[in-house]
Order: sequence, then structure tokens, then C-alpha cells
Amino acid sequence: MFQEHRGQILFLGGALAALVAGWGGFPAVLFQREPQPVAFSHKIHAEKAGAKCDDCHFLRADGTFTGIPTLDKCSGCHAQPMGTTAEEKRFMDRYVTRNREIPWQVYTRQPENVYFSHVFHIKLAHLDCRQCHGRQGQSDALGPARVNRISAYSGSPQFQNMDACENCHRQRGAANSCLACHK
Amino acid sequence: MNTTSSRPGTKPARYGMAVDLDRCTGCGACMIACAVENNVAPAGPDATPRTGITWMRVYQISNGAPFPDSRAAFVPILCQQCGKDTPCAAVCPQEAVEVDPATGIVDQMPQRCLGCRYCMTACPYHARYFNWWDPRWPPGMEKTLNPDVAPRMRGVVEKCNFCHGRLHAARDRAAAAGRRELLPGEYVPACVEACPAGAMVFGDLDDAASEVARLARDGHSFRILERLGTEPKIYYRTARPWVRQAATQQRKETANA
Amino acid sequence: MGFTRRDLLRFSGGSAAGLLLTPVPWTLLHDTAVLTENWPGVPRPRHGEIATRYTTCTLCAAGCGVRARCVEGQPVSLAGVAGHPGSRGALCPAGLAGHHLTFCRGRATEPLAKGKPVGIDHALASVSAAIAECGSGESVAILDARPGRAASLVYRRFLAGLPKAVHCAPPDAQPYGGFGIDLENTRAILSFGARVLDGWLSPGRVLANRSCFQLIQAEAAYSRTASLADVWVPLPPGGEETFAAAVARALQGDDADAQAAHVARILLHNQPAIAIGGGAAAARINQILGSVGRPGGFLPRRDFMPATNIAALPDHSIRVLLIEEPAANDSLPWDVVARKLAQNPMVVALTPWLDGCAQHADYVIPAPVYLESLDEAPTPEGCTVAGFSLSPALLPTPPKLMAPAEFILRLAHDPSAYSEILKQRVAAIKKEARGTIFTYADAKSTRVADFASADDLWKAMLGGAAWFDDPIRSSRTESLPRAGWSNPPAVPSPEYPLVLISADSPPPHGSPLMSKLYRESGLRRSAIAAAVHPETGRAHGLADGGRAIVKIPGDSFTAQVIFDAAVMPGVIQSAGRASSPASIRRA
Amino acid sequence: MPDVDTQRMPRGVRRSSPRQFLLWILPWCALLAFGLYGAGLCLVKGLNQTNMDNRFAFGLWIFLDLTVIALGAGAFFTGFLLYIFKKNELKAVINSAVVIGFICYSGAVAALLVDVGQPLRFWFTFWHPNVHSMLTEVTFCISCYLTVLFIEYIPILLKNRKMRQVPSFLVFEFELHKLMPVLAGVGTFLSFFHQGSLGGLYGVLRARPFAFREGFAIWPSTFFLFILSAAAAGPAFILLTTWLVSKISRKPLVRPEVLPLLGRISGILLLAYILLKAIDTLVWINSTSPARGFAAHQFYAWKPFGAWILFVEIVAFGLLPALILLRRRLRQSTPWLVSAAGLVCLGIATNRFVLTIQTLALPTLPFDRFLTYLPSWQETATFLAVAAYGVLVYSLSFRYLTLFPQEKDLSC
Repeated sequence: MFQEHRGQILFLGGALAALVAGWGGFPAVLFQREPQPVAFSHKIHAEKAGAKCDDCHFLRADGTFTGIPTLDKCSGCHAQPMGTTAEEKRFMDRYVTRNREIPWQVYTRQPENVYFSHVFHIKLAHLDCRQCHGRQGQSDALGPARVNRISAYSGSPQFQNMDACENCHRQRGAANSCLACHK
Repeated sequence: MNTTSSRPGTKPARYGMAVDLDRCTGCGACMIACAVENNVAPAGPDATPRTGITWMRVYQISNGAPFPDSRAAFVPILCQQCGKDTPCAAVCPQEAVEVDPATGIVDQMPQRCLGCRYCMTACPYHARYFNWWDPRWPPGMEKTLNPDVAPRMRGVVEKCNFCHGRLHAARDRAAAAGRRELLPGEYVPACVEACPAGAMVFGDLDDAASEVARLARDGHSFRILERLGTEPKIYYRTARPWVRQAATQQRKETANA
Repeated sequence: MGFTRRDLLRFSGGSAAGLLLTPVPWTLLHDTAVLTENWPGVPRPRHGEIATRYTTCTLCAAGCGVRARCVEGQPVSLAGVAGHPGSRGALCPAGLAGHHLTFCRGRATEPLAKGKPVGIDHALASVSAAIAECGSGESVAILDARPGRAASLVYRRFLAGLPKAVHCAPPDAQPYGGFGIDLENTRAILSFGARVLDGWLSPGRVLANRSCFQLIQAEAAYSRTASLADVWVPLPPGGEETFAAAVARALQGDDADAQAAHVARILLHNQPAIAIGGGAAAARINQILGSVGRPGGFLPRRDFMPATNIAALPDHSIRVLLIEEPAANDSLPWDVVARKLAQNPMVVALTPWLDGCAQHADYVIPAPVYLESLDEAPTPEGCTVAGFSLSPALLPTPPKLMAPAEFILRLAHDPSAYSEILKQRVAAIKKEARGTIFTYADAKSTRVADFASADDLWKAMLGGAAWFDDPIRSSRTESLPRAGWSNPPAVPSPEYPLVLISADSPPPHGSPLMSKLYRESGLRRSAIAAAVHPETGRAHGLADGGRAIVKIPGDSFTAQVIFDAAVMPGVIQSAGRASSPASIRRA
Repeated sequence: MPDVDTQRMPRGVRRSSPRQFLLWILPWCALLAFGLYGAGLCLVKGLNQTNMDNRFAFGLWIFLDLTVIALGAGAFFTGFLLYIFKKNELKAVINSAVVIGFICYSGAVAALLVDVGQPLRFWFTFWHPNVHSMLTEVTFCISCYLTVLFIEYIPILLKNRKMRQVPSFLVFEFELHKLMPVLAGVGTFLSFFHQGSLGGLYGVLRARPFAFREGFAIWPSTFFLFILSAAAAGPAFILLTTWLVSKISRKPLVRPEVLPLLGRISGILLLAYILLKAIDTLVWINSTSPARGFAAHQFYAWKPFGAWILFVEIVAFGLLPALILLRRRLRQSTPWLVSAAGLVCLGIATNRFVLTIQTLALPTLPFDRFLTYLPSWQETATFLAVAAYGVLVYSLSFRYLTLFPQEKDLSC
């Protein structure tokens, strides 16, 4: 039985092996998981500090976006420990006391050649943060960022790829020439 | 090309430039300002005038008279932002070049570029430049790069895009003030800003009130290679007949014979 | 039976087929293509808070106002300051890329003694010792790159304490002495080789008035200015004196050759007119034109600090020479300096560069370049009123670097820092309470008197501001200094049948991006280019674009030949070379 | 061991000894290796290894591609005549034609991959095609046609004695054979298109008046001229190679009437081409070019490309060989026939040269200069690599495969 179909079986075996490796192993290998340096909870800050998004992530007067706040924003409140958690203590003596900036892993880091204007989407298109960033603002813990080992671009689910941008722009009849969003 | 519409509520502009050849002294400030603004790398060790990258390039032209009657004039040549049958946009095999209907600016996307250089053969102004080398800055000088412009990589074509980074910045400032429309003068390319002679004027050619539109209509104004019918948006003006002739009329003699 | 080769083929065939149904090949295809966007070799600009800061350019004597765009404090581009009274919102190419100077190669990074690193204190000690050893008849000299600064005062104070000392300046440092040029009202300029349209005074000021004056360029070289002037008088090399005399005769109504007469006519019909650049020659013509002390001519101003022209010093008189090398734009003619040095002299170079006078120096004291330290800009060259502005640093000062003034202060055992000297200068301005302050940020002018205190004034100037004195109503009409030196006539000989002249010398130091002008576009000829008239070239067996060897007395260099019908026959035009007889042959 | 070697050869034909054959291919292998090194430098260090520049953005390689693809046209055109026009005499050369076609096209594609600045992005053209671009048309057609040629090459490969021992291959080959006419049809269609779009490549450069041509619909006249010229050059090149191979291998390969037939086909097409080319040139001189502000005579005012090049291209390398090939008596004499075929190929090369190199050398800006360009050794090496690759593939195919079915009968 095996002998007479030996050829086909071997062929199928090869195909099967490839399928398993390609669908199972490959993605795991391709993406590097970068854990966040600090266990930060948007949820707690939203509740305790009553912080809105743009308390920490705000637009400058010239329309540019600050993105992730720098350490001094944190040490504004965390000059002394607010709580008793070991995690906060670690955070305190690692960054605040040493005054070292926190090397955050950005989920939505855009490629260098992308010009994304927050001010346009917020002030003129009146988009809500959630439309792109999902429920990140309510999250209790920051998951690791996924970085493509080859292209070094963010592979996180929150990462907006060009198709997503283009579709939305097309629906809203917004500009979709190359240099409208690239630089 | 997938440029369907401009931003809703904004009327499309047709940005153009008027260059006064009688004011230009060929100092090269525009070329330096351009390179600084657009993160153009300094010359590699083997670069020549034929392999260098100068989005803005000032040519010296002569009245042809020998010593002692020679006179010189200077003609800044940048991408002429052709408005009709744009030669480079038509030939790019993978939509790395397109004309933005919202601004009339001819966009070049180095990240989409294959580096086939077909567009360079198509451009009669030789305003397109190829990255023959990896871009290299002296150690530490990367710190001075402009964050509004993405550096290019080896093996792709680049060219003037009217300092698109400045357009983005201007749009951001306007948006921060709740405006979609840009006010005249809110957006000016680096070369125009840098010209110490004030020889260059930039603006919306469709805005009849603008200085550039007025100069474009001026009797002394002309465009280079106008008869190719590609509707370039860079206007030159001079009151000196020989300059106009040298800049517009094909030479008859065999210069290299 | 075992695993045959054919089996292996079957298996791999199967896996190959299977692989096509997985994301592997397509993802790899995509990601490798994306990799080309940010592979090594493509730098990543730094992002962050963008701020505008103001300073004043010290690269040359023009003192232009500068607006800097900074990212995270690092200047990424420079531009002029709109409405600046001196520079009219313009910068020259070198100024536009001034923030790159700090990254140039060939920087002096630590004190050197005969090329070996030494401690700064050791350097100070040995220089002091050398000064103490100075014998009679031997003098200590400081070569002041730009007399008239607060730093110059420091130098003078130090030298005053020495038995025999001289505060001197490069040959062409003070072409107009205590006078400024009222360019705004000038109708004609006769220039003897001055680069009027190519770096004279401040480009903004000259070009803003270009349409108002006739420009007659008298020089042998077909320079940038000559090629654009209203009239180009191609003088034989070194023929300035003769031509000036002819023009002078013509101006006084005596007969002269047609060309001189023509020039004289233009000068007379376009009053007020001035002559510049030709030293004594120009001075004589200005006397006849009466252009000294009248509007549209040379107007006296308050702050003149005369420094001795080093070329005028007796030869072999200097035992210890401290040279403050100009920052970028103009280099020092070393041969002129060398003649003045006594037996076994000590030369101290206070310079940012290793390739300039540092090569001839016993001690090199590394100086910061433009934007690396708080500096000052004195009265802009050719300004009709006194002026002063600070040049606040936009970059951190590298370690081990020391501003020349600092070094002299230490030498004089003066505890005060250079910044305090500058502060005193500002305080003095406040005390005299004359003139106006132009602040860069808001382009407003305020009377000095309206500032509450010297401190306010100091703060304002640190934020970017320029002080300009009130014009003075004196009728001083003493003649112009005969400063400035026209090249001695270079006489061709059988051995050296041609004359080598300089045209549009490139700045010795500048941003790497200057390659755009000199190497990537051919807009300006690099130092290796030698332009000759085609006939001259053919007569000497040269080919256009070919290489050639140029011989001058005691030196020779290879150059790239450029045939240019505009160049004077019998002349070799090469950037950045002193006038001299020369011969040329194919390499 | 020669016997093993002979087992691999087609039955009933005699081939040179392994030693001789080795001596023959060794230098070509060396050349190939050297060329690959040059190409490798260009890929690793970038195109700064070439002497191309911003003005001479295209150089030796594009000239090579255009010429080689024109010469390779014999494959499609012979197939076209054989399978669709049933010119069965051409069966004698069709295999050789297919191999030559395959060599030319694969060579051209390889050169193209070295020529682009970002080879890793090659697939962008397929993913984000700009349908207005002639180059897109070229890329699509050439890659498709290369596949076709490959499929056409397979049965020739499978006819090899060793291969025939695998039963499944036999079946496969038999099936493929039924497919041949279809493939020939597809191939012909594709070829007509990309030969044309190669011509369009320069004809559409509306801002390069030396190259620009008016045309019909979206296609400039060069589109059609290229098709015709390629169709004329293809057979001529096959004629040339067949003659060359039989000279080198010292064997009759095809019946005496085949080569003249190829010559006649080439002659007829060439004459038609030359006439149209002449008309096109006149129209260009008198209307197209002046209309864009360029008096055509200016283009020829620049040394070294005087009007002589026009004469050479149209008369010496065009009209002359056409007339030779159309005279029955001259056709029958091999020297005339072969030299005429040679001239045809030269003519094609000249035409492609003028369109690529001369177009770029000529200034368009009034104050610009005429430029010259000499390829660097890396460029030349890559060029030679393609040639060496061609010779090797052909030699191997000739030794082990049946390129000329009539050879067997003729040799015994």
C-alpha cells in the first residue's frame, strides 16, 4: 500500500510540512515581541487622576503632536511614590530618581516617510481617538509591541497600514495623493 | 493615478514660481537652502556635476561674446512642475510620480521608486536626480536633518516638490487655528525664502490677486521650453533680450565641434 | 529500501508546492522591499519639539541676523531675520549652512604644542614664558581677526601691560577705517576688484540697493561681480594704480584714454559716486569725487578702533605672535605674516582649524566655531553707524575648546570670563543710552533709553537683537585710510609667460553642503580649476577639460583646464591663489 | 567517459569530443564568471559602479535589452509563420529559434534587474502598475512571454534521450506538443505588444523632441516600426546563427532552401519597414519636431552624430540589405545572403542605439551641452556576461538537444 503510493505520500508529506511551518512557525519567528519597560495602566490613570487623553497626549501650538509624554510629565505627580506597589517603586528608582527617559515601545510608530497629522484628524476631521487607537485608553496593562524582524516596522494590531488610511480617505473624499500623507 | 479629489471644502491651488533673472546673482543661496531643507546629502567622494543631487540648480549662461564683451546671467532650474501631460508622471511604471490635483505639485515618492530612471530620460529640464550612492553625512551631522522630510535611500530618484515638508507644517499650523485654507505667504519654499536678491516669488497661480500670478502675466515673463506644451509652472522674467534669447532659443552652432 | 534521491526530490517538490500556499514567500517579498526604506545607510532625523531661536552670524564682518529652526534644541536650518537693518533678512550660502561648520573635518579639538597634545595650563605657562623672554626690539603681537570687538579691547588691555607690543590686523581687515558707506544713497561704484555682488558688506544690503547704483568693476579676472557689473574694465593684472591715475586725470578734465574717460563720465553723471577696493588708488579718486563725509559716500562713525595693518609692520620684528584665525570666510595670507617674524619666534594659533595658520604655529589653542559659544558681532563692515550684537550659542561648546579672548584673559591673569566682558560692553551701551535696539523675534526697534536696565538690555540681546548707534553730525573729511593693498604688478617673463590671478576664492572652511555649489553643479569653480582663454590655452597646448601643471615661482600645482572665452588672454584664472607670474603646460 | 556523454546526445548526430567541447565552453564560462562579478558589484555597491549619470540615465544596458529583444524576435515570428501560417519549411529552425528567443529574453530580464536601483522592489510594477506607462506594458509582456518561451523550451528539453527514460516526462511532453500552436499564438500576441511598447518607450517622450513621435491612439509610430523591424530582424538573426553554428560545427544543419527562405521573409518585411521608417522620419523632420520648437537639423549639428548616422541606419543597413535579400539570384549565394542578414542585424542595433544613446546625448535646455558617455568596465562586463550566457546555453542545447531536426538526415 505505502510502497505503491510512496511517491504521492512523500509529496503530500512535504506539502503538509511546509503548510504547518509556513502558517504556524513563520509568523512567530518573523515578529519580535518587545515588552513595555513600565507596567502602565491607562485605566488607573483615567480613574485616579481623572486624566483625559489630551492631558498627556496633546497638540502643540504649531499643530504638531507631542505623542508619548516625556518623563517630567510623569514625575509631575510621581515625584514621591503615589502608591505602595513594587512596580511603582521599580519605576521610581529606575527612571524618576535617575531622571532617565522611559524607552516606551510605540505600537503605532509610523515609518519615517509617513506624515500623519493628528491635528488634521482631531480638529478638522473630528475623529475620536478610539477610531484608530481602539480601547487603548481604557486598557489596564500595556501588551508587548510586535516588531517585524525584517522591515523593523511595527506589527502590532493597532498599527494602521496604508490600506486602512486609504479606505477611510476614499470614503470621506479626503486627499489621497502620495505626498498628502508621505514626506 | 489614484488622486481623485482634494480635501473637501478647500479649493485646489496651482502653486507656481516667478524668477527674476535680472536680480539673480548666482550666489547659490537657494541651492544650499534647498539641500538643508530637504535633507539632501553632501557630495560623495566621487560625485560630479553629472552625478550630484541639486533639486535646485543654478546654471550660468553667457551672451556668447568673447573677452572683453562677455556678460553672464544665471538661471535657477528646479522641477518645473509641468501641469499638462507631465512627462515624468506619464512614464513611471509604478505610480511613484503623480500630479497632486490639490496643489498642482508633481509628487515624487522615493519609497515607491524602482530606480528605473525612465522619468529622468523623460524630463527635458534634467530636474530629476538619482541617488547613485548611499546618502552619507559627516559623523554627527545627521542631527541637523529636517524631521519634516524623509531621507532617501540609494537607488531611487528624487526631485524638487516645492518643499512639501513646509506645506505639511503650514497645513498643521492652519489646522491648529481651525483653518483648512492656507493664507497667502503662509507656505513658501526654502529657496524663495533664502534668496538674498528677492529674485523668486512663490504663490498660487490661480489666485489672480497673487504677486506670482501678476508676474506670470508680465510681458517680460516666459517659460523655458514652453513649446513642448507641458505647461510648466515656473516663470522666468528678464528685460535683457540676450538673456531671454539664450534661455529660450535652441543654439544653432555645434558647441562641441 | 532506503530513502532514494528521487524520494528526496518528491518530498522537496511537495514542500515547495506547499510553501506557495503559505504567507512565507509573499511576506518575505513584501518585507524585504520595505526593508529598503530604512536599511542601514538611511539616517533617521530626530523628532521632537520645534522651536525658533535667534542669533547673529559671525562668519564674516557683515553681522547678519539669523533665525534658527531648532528640533530638541538642535538647529536644523538657518534663515535671515526679516527687517534686520544691516542684513535685510538675507543670508549668504555660507551663512545658511553655518550650523554645519561644527561637523567639518580638520577641527582642532585640544591644545597642541608642536602637534603634540598638551594641557591648557602648560600652554599658558610656556606662552607667558616666551613673552617674558622677549628681548628689546622684539615685540609681542596679537593678530586680531576683527578689530573693534569687546574681545579686541581685551587684547589691547593685555598688550598695554607689556613693554613692546602691537595690536595688529590682517591686511584687509579695516578697508574703510572709521567710515561707513552710505550705500542707500550711492549712485555709482567704481570697484577695484572688490567682490561687490559676491560677498561684499552684507548680501542683503547690497542687493537691496543694486538697482540704484551703477557698478563699474575694474579687475583682471572675469569674476562673478565683473560678469554682472554694468561695466567691466579688464585691467592688466596689477594695473589698478595706472588706471586709477587715468580716471583721476579724466575726472579733473585732463585727457585720458577712452576707457578711463568713459568711466569718469559715468562717475560724474551718477553722483554721489565712490571708489572701493583699490587702496591708495581708490582713495585718490574718492578725494577728487569728494565722496568722503557726504551722503551717498563715506560717512564717519563713532566706534573706530584702529589696529595696525600687519603688512605695515617692520619685517622680523615679532617674537611672539598670537593669531586669532578668522572663523570661516576669509583666510590669512601666511606669506605676509611670515615676513614679520623675528628669529626663533613663537607662533600661537587661536583657531578652530588645523589646516590654516595652525600648520605654522608652535602652539594651537582650539577655538569654538560659529554657534558653539557666546560670541559678538561688532559694527557690520561698511555700516555708517556703530553697531553691536551678541551671537548666542545654539550648540554646546565642545570640551577643551577655548575662545581666543578667554585665552588672552587667562594669559593676563584676568579672572573675568569673556561673557562678563561682553556684559560690560552691553552695560556701556546702556550707559551711553544712544541708538536703538532691533529685536529679531518681533522685528521691533526700541530706543536704548527705553530699556529699564542694563540687565534687560543684556537679556534682550541674548534673545537675538542688534544695537545701532545714532548717526553722527560731524564733518570730518580726513581722507580714507590707505588700507587695503592691491597686488604688486605681476610681470610676465620668458620663464613665466602668463599671469595667475585669483577669482572668487572659495571659503577655506564651510558646510559639507557647499559641494552643491563647487562640485555637484559647477556653479562655482573649485580651487583645482584653472580657466584660460581658448587661444591662450591652445597656444600652450592645453585641451578643454584636460589636466595641466601650473608653475609659479617656487611652487607648482595641477589643475583642471577650463576654456572660457571670457577670460583675459595671457591670464590664468584660478580660485584662491595670489597673483603671480606663471607658466602652464599639459599634464 | 565519452559513452555516457554520447548517451545524452540526440541519436544519429555526431558531436565534438568532450575535450573539444570543454575547450570551447571554458573561455565562455570564464567570461560569464567575470561578468557576474561586475554585475555583483553593481548590485552590492549600487549603480555608482556604472558610468551612467543623471543626464545619461540609461546606458549600455538598455541598448543591450532593446537590441537583444529585437534579435530574439525570431522566436515568435518563426513560430507565428510555422504554426499559424503553416510555413512548414520553418520546422527546420523552430527549435533553434525558440532557444535563441529564450536566451535573448532571459538575458534581457537579467540585465534589467541589475539596471534598476532597487531590485528588491521589482514586484511593485506588478502590484502598483501605472497603466499609462510603456514600461509597465513592457514589463508585463516580457515577463509573460518569457514564461511562454520557457514552456516552449521544455518539450525540446524533454526530447533529450536521458529525459525520455522517465515515462511521465514523455506523456507531459506529448501533451505540451498539442499546446504548441496555442502558445505560439499567445507568444505572437504578447511579442507584437512588447516589441511595440519597447518602441513606444522612447516614442512617448513628448519632452524629448528627438525621440518623440506622433502616432495612432496611445501608440506613437515607433510602436509599429519596432514591431515591423523586429519581425524583419528576427529571421535574419536566425539565418545568421544557423549559418554560424553549421560553420563552427562543420555540419549541414538545414536543407539548402531554408536559409534563403528566411532571407526572403526578412527582406520583404525589411523593405516594408524601411519605407515606413523613411516616411516617419520625413514627418518627424517636417512637422513633429518643429512643432515642439526644435528644428530637426539641429540634432545632427552635434558631433559625432551627424546626419550620416541617419543615412547609415536607413540606407546602408536598411535599403541595401533589403534589396539584396529580395534578389533571388543574390539570395542563393551564401556570402551575399549571410552578409545581408548581418547588415539587417546591424541596422536594428543602430536604430536602437540612436533611440537610446543619441536621444540622451542631445541637449534639450537651450543653454545645455551635448554629453558623451562611456560605459564602465562593470557595465561592459555585465553586457558580456549576457553574451557568454547566451553562447553557453546555446552550445549545451545544440550538443544535447535536437535543435535542427533535419541534421540527422543530412549528416548520414
